[in-house]
Amino acid sequence: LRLLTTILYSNRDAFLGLADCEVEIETIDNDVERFKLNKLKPFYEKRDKYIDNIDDFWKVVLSQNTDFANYIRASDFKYVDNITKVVVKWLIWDENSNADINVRDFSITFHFKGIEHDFPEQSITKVFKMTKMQSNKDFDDDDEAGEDNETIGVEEVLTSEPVDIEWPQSYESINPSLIEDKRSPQGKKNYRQGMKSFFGWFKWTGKKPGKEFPHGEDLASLLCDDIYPYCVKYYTEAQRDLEDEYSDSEDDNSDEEPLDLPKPEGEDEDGESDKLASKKRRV
Amino acid sequence: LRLLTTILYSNRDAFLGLADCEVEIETIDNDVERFKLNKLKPFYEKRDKYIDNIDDFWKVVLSQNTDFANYIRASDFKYVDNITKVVVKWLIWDENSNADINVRDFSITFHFKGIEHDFPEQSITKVFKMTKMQSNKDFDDDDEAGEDNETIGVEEVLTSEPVDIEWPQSYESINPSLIEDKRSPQGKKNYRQGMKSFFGWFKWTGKKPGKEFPHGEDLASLLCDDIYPYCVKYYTEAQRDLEDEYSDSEDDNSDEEPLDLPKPEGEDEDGESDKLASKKRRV
Amino acid sequence: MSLNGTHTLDELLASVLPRGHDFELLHLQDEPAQTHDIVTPMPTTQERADTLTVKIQHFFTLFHNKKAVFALEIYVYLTLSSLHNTKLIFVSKADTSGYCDIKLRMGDITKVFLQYLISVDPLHYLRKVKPLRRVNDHDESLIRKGTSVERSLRILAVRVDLSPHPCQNTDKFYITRNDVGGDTNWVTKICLFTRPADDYLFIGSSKNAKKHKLNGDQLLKWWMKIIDGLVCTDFDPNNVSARLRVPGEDTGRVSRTYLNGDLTQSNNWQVGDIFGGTGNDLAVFHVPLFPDDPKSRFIRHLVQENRIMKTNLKTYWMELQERQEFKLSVIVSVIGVEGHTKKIPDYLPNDREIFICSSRRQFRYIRSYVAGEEYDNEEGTLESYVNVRDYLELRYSKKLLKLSGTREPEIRKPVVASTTKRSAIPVTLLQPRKKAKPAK
Repeated sequence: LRLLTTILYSNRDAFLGLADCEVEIETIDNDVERFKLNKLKPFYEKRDKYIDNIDDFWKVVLSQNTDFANYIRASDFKYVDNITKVVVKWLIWDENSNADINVRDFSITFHFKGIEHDFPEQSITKVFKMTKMQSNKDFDDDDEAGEDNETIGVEEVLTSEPVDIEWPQSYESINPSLIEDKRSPQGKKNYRQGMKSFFGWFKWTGKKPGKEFPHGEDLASLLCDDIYPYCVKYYTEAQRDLEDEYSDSEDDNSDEEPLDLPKPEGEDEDGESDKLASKKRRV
Repeated sequence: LRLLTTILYSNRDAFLGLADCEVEIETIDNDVERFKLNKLKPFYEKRDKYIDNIDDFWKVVLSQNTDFANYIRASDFKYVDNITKVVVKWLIWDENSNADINVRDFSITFHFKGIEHDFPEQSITKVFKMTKMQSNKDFDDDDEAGEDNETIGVEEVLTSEPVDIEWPQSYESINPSLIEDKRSPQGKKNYRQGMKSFFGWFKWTGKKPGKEFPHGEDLASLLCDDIYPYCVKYYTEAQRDLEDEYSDSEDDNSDEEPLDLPKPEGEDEDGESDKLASKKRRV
Repeated sequence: MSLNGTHTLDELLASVLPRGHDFELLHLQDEPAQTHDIVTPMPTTQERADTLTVKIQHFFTLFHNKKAVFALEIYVYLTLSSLHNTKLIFVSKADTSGYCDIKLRMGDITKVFLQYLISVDPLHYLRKVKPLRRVNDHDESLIRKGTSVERSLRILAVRVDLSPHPCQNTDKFYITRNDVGGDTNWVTKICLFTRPADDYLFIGSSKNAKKHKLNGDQLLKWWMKIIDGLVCTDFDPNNVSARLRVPGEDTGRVSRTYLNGDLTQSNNWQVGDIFGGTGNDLAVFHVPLFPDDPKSRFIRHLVQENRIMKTNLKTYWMELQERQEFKLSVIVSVIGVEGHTKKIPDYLPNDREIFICSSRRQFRYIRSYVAGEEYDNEEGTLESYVNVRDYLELRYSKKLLKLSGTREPEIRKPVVASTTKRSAIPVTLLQPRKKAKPAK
């Protein structure tokens, strides 16, 4: 009996120890992130100075990116094309900042050039912070799991504050701040169209799901984790000489591949190995 | 005319400057990787001591992992179940190592317990290194593109050296080193079966595509980038009380989720925003 | 009308759209691309080496009152070899949104699109074809898919100095054919797979109460009427085969139920399919590989299970019916036509009626404004219109094709058969919609 107790005790300590490890790895992750961002700060400053000297750089990058296009309406591109500069800054770079700033907090700044009679030149900065929020929904398997919850019901999510941006004149009818009649079908429709436009995203908070720009946090993450770091790659992809080679992104052509038929017995084994190769690539 | 010349000159320097940035970011990535691995070394040592005290830890992790199962034959699990310990070590941890060691070079060590009359207790270590290799194939669109090539034709890939491992007795007929008759259909078939088994993977080099264990580098990467770092997560997922909560991360349950039905006109606009939510998720 | 008397797309469509109503059309065509044989050839076949198979995707969306009401996706496959030249039209998906304010004859509209594609000259597609494998000539001055970012930037730096910008000659990277050699007498084939589902292109539209859905039997009959109509109007009756197969049903029953003359006017119908083979032949050499197609999926499944060289056609059809994809007792069918058309396909689409995309990516991008939208209420159908219209205007200064209906209203006679059910259109395949994962 004592032996059993010893083994169980040993197991128990092991589980507790691993639980401590889970906490420790988060600290390590944060330290690594901090180290990385501190290296990236001077790097991005230098890189962005070069980018400033390339005409239409951001127009090319944002118009080519299909992920980005998924978030906005086609008509928004008239204004997105007028973005001359995008800058992402991580809040820990700010020397004055609180030592408790989450390494994942950041701001995105857009510089727009103007369109006469339609849209003024302006620069807008929107800040995003990781915040602990009460989780309203039941915890269930369909959650995009992976958030580290202290207790079920609280999760750390990206939130933001609404920022003012001058809307284009051509969007007057769908500008939510200008719509007086929000009750009629047409009024509601216009309101929603406005909220779904790129300009509606600047109002996004992350605290009113269903009542504001959908997936606002995903658009923010796309810009901060993907487009801003890899913008040079995306720019060069769009410069490829053969238009149908523009993108590396996942063209799933598995439907179009010929079948790997097993070779009849007696021939070399390449066919067999290759045949198994297809097996490994199971979807 | 002079003004035009200034702008063009600036563009050219900008491109060259960005080209230098591409080189620099690789150095930064390596430094970050080095920093991270140096933090992880003591962490993994501590963690693995706890893991040693949990019975069947690796058996649970490896048998539950669907990605891993894709690489090996079902009969291999009899022996995989006997793995008592897996350790990944990055080569830069070795104080004696060359300063030029690639941060991505690593070794994987498996400790097997024995099966009487079938399989001996043994520990095997296999080393993997990033190596520059001439690319033989024609470059075409079906390539899994994305490798950064200095020039078309050379790429850095994972390679390894074959290591000796004692095969199970039950695998005698398919053990490639024991097969004398490699010409007959049966002989070839046995040879191929052996090469495709988990034990065949220990011979994998990455320099003989089509003639050795298929996708050997992917199995190595799976162990080093995914299974070893996240083994505790996989273990706990497998321990969930309800069997139907055993989830692979990529179970696409979108077919099973209830639909977000929009509310009819006159009620709040939650439904509408949710509706657009799906659009954002375009394939 | 075009020079040689063939109708343009807008003329064809207008003839089946009600007079007094205006419509707009999106017609996208993908970049023609070389692809693999439609049917896996037997390993010993010599023909392989000199066969060229080209695949082209067409996507049509019809708009009325600024709303998307009908969409159709079709693949055209051209097979060129020294022995024969074939043009195969594979109907992939057709769908209505259910939000049309007026009644439309969807069957006639579908038929007209097929007639249009039947008439298109294959040479239209062969002007510029993306090959399977591109020439790898190590031309270091070109920015290609495998060119590193760093290298691309250095190339761009060099190009800045060259003024004017040299045109990169990229012709050698494409296959072009100005003639098709061999037999210019094209064989035209039509294939489709019918299976009832809630929606195919207008995802969520099944929630729309106004949208009619057909069950398997009604769907089959709906398509049979269209295809039979095409056989009669467009094919040479002495040179056409029309085939219907209903997996799970025996020949006699299929014949009695669907080919008894009530549904079909042509005499060329038989039970079977146009890819030949008898029950004992290996299925793999007689089943085509189409995108998003359950028959093809099953073939690939058999490869994975290592049964592909052991499964004959008889077993294949039997097991196909039992696949999980199909609910029990749902009627699915395979319809095929093969023959010579009455008129040689020599129509060249004009710029107004077609937007030829320069890449698959561009094609999918625009297509997704329609197919990626949600249609569980009317807003999706409005959004898709606005996005398509704005995008084409902004990026390409192109407008949707405008048409006005010319068809006189008819007095509807009471009918017995269910084939004239109004405006419902489902079709073909259930494509489970994958949610793209959020970027990590």
